[in-house]
Amino acid sequence: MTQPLLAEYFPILVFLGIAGGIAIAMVGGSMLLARQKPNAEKLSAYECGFAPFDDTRRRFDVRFYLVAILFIIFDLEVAFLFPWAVTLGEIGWLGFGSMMGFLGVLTVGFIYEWRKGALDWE
Amino acid sequence: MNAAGFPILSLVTFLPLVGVLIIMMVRGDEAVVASNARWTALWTSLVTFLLSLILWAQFDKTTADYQFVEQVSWLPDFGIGYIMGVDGISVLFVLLSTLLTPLCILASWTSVQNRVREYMIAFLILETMMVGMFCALDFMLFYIFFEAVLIPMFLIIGIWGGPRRVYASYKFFLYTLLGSVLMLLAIIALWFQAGTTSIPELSEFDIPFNMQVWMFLAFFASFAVKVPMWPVHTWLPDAHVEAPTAGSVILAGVLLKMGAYGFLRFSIPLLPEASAYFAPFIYVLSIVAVVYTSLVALAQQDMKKLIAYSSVAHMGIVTLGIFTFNQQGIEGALFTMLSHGVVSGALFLCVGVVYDRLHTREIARYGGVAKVMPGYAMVFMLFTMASIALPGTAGFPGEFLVILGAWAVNPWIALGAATGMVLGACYMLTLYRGVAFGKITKDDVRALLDMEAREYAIFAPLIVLALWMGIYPQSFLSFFSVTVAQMVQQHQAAIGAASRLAGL
Amino acid sequence: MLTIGLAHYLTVGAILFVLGVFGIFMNRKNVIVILMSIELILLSVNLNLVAFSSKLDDLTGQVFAMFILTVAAAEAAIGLAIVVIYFRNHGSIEVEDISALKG
Amino acid sequence: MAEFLASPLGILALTVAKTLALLVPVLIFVAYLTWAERKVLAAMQLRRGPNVVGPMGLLQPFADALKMLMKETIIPSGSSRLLFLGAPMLTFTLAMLGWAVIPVNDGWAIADINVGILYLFAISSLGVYGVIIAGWASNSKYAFLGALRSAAQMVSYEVSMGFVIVTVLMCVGSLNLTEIVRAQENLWFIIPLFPMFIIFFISILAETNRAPFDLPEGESELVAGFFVEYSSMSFALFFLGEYANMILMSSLTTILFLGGWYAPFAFEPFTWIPGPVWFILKVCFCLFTFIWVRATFPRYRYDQLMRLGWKVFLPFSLLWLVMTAAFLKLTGMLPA
Amino acid sequence: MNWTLALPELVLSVCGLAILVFGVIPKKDTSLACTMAVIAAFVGTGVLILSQQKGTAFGGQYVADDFSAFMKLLALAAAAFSLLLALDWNEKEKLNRFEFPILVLFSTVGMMVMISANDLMSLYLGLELLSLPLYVLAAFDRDNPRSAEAGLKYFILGSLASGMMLYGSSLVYGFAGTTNFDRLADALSAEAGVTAGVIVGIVFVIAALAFKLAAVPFHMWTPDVYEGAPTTVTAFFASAPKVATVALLVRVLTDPFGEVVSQWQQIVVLTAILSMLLGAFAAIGQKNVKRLMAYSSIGHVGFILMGLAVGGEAGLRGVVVYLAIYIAMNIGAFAVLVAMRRNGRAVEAVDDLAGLGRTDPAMALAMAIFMFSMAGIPPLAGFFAKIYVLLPAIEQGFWTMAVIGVLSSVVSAYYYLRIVKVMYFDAPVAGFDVRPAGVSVVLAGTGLFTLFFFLFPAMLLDAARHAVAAIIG
Repeated sequence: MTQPLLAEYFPILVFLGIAGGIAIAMVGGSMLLARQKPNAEKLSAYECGFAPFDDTRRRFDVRFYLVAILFIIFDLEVAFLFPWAVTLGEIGWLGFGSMMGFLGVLTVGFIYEWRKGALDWE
Repeated sequence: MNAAGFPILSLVTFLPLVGVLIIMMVRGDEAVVASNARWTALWTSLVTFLLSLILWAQFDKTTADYQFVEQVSWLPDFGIGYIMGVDGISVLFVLLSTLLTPLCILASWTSVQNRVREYMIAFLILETMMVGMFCALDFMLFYIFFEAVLIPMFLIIGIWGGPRRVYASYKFFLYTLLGSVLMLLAIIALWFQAGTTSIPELSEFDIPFNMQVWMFLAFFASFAVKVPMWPVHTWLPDAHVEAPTAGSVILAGVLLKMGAYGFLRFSIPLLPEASAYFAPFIYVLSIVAVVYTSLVALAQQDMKKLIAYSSVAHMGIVTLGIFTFNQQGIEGALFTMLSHGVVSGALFLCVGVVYDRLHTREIARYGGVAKVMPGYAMVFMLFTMASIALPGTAGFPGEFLVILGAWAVNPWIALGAATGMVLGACYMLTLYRGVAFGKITKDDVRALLDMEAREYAIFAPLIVLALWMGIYPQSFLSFFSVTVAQMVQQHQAAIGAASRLAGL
Repeated sequence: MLTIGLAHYLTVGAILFVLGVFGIFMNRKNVIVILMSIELILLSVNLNLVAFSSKLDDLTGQVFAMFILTVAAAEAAIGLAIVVIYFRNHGSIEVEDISALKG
Repeated sequence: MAEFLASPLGILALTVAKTLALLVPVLIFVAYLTWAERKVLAAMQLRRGPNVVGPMGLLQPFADALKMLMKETIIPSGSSRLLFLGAPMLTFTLAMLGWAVIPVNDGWAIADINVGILYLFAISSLGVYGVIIAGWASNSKYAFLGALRSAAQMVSYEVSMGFVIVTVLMCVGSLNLTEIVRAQENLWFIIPLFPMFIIFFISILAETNRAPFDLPEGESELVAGFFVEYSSMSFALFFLGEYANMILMSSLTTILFLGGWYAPFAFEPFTWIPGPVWFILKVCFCLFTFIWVRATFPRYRYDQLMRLGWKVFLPFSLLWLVMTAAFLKLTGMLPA
Repeated sequence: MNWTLALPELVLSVCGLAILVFGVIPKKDTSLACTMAVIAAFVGTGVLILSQQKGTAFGGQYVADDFSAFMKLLALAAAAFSLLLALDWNEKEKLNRFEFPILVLFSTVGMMVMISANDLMSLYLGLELLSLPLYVLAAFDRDNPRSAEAGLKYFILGSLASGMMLYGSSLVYGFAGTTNFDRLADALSAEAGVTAGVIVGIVFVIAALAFKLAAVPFHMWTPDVYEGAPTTVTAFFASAPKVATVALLVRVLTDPFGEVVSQWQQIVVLTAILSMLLGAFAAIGQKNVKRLMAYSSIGHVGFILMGLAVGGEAGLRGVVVYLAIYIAMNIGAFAVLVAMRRNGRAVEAVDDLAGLGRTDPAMALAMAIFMFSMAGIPPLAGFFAKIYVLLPAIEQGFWTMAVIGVLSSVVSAYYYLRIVKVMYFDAPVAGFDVRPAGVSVVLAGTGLFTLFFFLFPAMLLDAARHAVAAIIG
């Protein structure tokens, strides 16, 4: 039902295929061409001379989550801004005001995060 | 406005709540609060009683109409109004309630020692609900009072009762609630049929027969539990045994009458055909109640339990009388209700007197009380005789009338009722002999003191009443004979109309 | 050439939705999987909405999808935060461990 | 012939040809970027740089590639094989994929889609996945930490990047990349939006994990970060991906701020030089700046980096966006 | 664009933002000031609502009528009372972070949006704005594993519910062609408009709302969340959101889906019956008061749904009246729960109430009133609530449902009585800590309302009639 629209994206599909093909060919080629001689020491994870002593993925800093959460919020804001920015000329002052309201809300959230120290790493 | 010139029924109904407010406002240490609560409750209930005597004086016995009517719009959307009024059926119950309440408060004067304030509050609220129920001329209003009685009674049994009070109070509450919610549904259904819940208007309204049947069953569920009729009577012995003396008195004296009153006020006038239809069923249940519970009573060791079962038997006579649908039967039932209110209340008080002294209700623990407490023995005997329905006492005219009425319906039924009376004599006399006569074997019994002035004061009005009702029943019968006559006539008219319809 | 029509989109949407629901109820391992299942459900809805929107030639569906995206982000943020709190208290995010409250 | 080209197969063949015509030069460009970087750095540090393989070391990139190809592919024992191998491929593929929409000259874009900038933005966001997957799949602490840092850093700067792009879009009124360039025919956006240009440039430094924001791979603490466990061609793919991304981002900068294929002055002799050459020159300038920055600035501390992203760039770009919008709205200069 | 109709929501939101900024800027504890400010904002919004004009706004997304005004006022009152309760408790439990009132505020804004929703889209937005703060609130006691678990459970099941609702909405949109309630009603009134897709969509939407309302069979989360969440949060949970959800359900079922009554009526009837039964039986064995209240709330929801299933002017009026009375009783009961602290620690077992009749007669009296009222004993308000629901049910001939309803209320009387029994019949244990002022205020307000409702029922009834008229007419 949306063939013309999809046609525009056809080159991208081709692009994806070719780029992916190149990537696979490169890795695959290397694995075929080069001598593969694995051993246990070689295959162990990098540590400064220690044997690894904990599950790597067990715990990590909660601040990374925080960044992720902040990102989700602000990135969405950007997603809303895109169409708004493009059509700003047509949507009048109401459209402008609405987005300003939206940004205002986000700013309040931003102030909150700032004061709460969510933006401080240390 | 009405005969008294002021809203007397509302005043009588809600005056006890003023006492509640006063009691609630008292501050101070426990003893002060307790004594204050007692006195306030006593005075409030006495004033209420005196006020209610106006009803006695001003009641017009020549008409079957509702008197002292008050009407206030309450829920106009739903056609529910606040309508109060009394007729011959209810006026004496109002008086009975207002009379018993001060007596109960007096009876609890010393026996209730903890949480006196709450106790008195509960009793006064209970009085409001009882009086309100008898005065209500709106079905919804009636239901509200009818149900609300549960709350104070639940607390009275549960807080100040005996060892198994929790069980007894739950049983009492849930049994009654279960019955009455079904009635609630019927009320609502009725309401839709008639568009009103005003009793005078409802009684003008014809209900289709098959709907009458369902409604009758729903009403029956509620009233039969309350009466209580066999086999849903089992809450009663528990409640009586565990309740404090005054609680038992109110329970036996007034609350049991609520069910029978309901039959009289609603089942028969509103659902005449269904009532007639179910009458044989009621006869059977009543006879079974009379005979069976009498036999059970014979086997009781516990004084209160015995009297409780005797109440069931007496109420069986009442329901029997109500469903004879004739003048004698209904008058007899009404009279029995009144006399039972006085007599069984008095009997429970009698038990309370010795219980306060020895803290046991086992018949075997007593014996020979007559020797040390002659005054008590006299009083007790009077009420025992009344309970047996000895001519000249309160019990006689009612039961006699019921048997007369029953005879008119079916002699076998009258015979059943009479059997009950004989059995009643057996167990009551057993009780009396066990307590009053015989050799004194126990030291604590020997040391018993006779009744004090307060106790005589409690019994005095009851004695007067018991004798008055026995010797000159007409002064009571006259209150309701016109109303009953009209009721009987209307019932027959309705039945006739129905059978004519059926004949067509 | 195969024409992809409304029915196809709806089928994919329904499959995703069912997968999401099953992911929530069948999953016994990890709470994060549940969060992902929720996202899957929302995704299926978006797919439906956009497909319908195109079919009906009506923008409402797409606007709706935008709102869902936004809310889904907020929901994911809150969900993650709650999972973190839970993890700090219990030291595990295994689904089977969520049973302190029972009755 | 024309008939064949109109058939589906013909379209496919044509597209493949176009794609290869773009990708191959890009890959060569990438290869020489590594050479150029070493040369420039050497020059700045008064060294010589690669000069052994071929004249001026011009064949060095190919020697490197050959070496990589012949190395053993090590897959750590604790890793998830599929993800481990998939991550570099993903990174590389994404870095290539962006090129599909870049207009080197008016109408030269392979896929001139009407939401080109959104597409680019999306592709660059997806880059995080390669990094995260690599770090997770390696099952090594260094890799994992590096990946987390990298991801956090990339997403942090993406927000302000987004605001900058939005600001540009407001001046254009379209999401199409060609349109964006066309809007700069008379005035490059670098002039009115200079602060945004700076923010954008710094953000793409962070986005590509380049110095001074190369903490994720900070050798001194994380021994190359998320790709510590990689070797051979899978390592090379990351490497290629990173440089390809640099070029892509430079192109984006060129498109957004430097007027794309337009000559700096619209009169002769500047207009003699064809558009694509201008475009490549501008990209080269950007790349040179990339390397220049690397040679000049010390590495940031992680908290400083986050602070800069969230507390400086984000509010500033947001403010600038609002001001621009208000200004355009008030003066009625918005493209209708 | 008459956006001024939404002024109450806008003002409240702006107040929320302002309070948030105000709360976070100073270094010192601002929770008390924030709570007070939020309560003030609620009051102000209430006044605004009273003076609000009626109409639709935002392209038909938003509707302001008497119904929405009534429900909003109810929700605001419930929220304000919950906050009053929270003041002291949160401080003692170290939960006195200023975010608490603000989360409550935003949740309330969500409710208001929901109540005024006239489109599936605004419905969804309101629902989420309501739910998201609630998820956070459930996990508010973040160092308490039970609270975190409650939050997690609530979040997962809540999200699932909104997912279901969305899926249903998407189907309704696709097959009916619109998301606007008015146009949906038009579309569904045509014979051809009622396709299988729409029906499936409607079922999904109703199921999701039942989820939010904790009606059987979507009630599983309720006891756990009620128990796990901090008591003050549970008090809020149990009251205000119910108002909004019920309001929404009423609007959705009468307005757009009113044309297809036959399709959903049986579902609602069944849900109502199951809820009443479960609420009655499952609560019997509960030892924890909060859990007990959770089951009790399920039972009450069953009654509310009964009114909804019956529909029509009388049925909906029953819903509105029941809701209002239930909210009052419930908040009152939770006020007691909030006051259940012994030696500085919150306790929540039924047995901890033992002897309250001795140690704190006033509170025990209030609690007894609430319990009797919830059991439906006249003349307390709960009785009237039940009457107004049973009335239309019987009028419309829903006998089974009505009979099951009254029987379940007898069963539930059993456990309500248990609380009364524990308070009055059992020997006192050590008394509770001094009752906080906020609790006393709430107790007095709700207790007097419950006790004396029968004196002037007409006020509530008239308001309910106006409200329902707006949605029916």
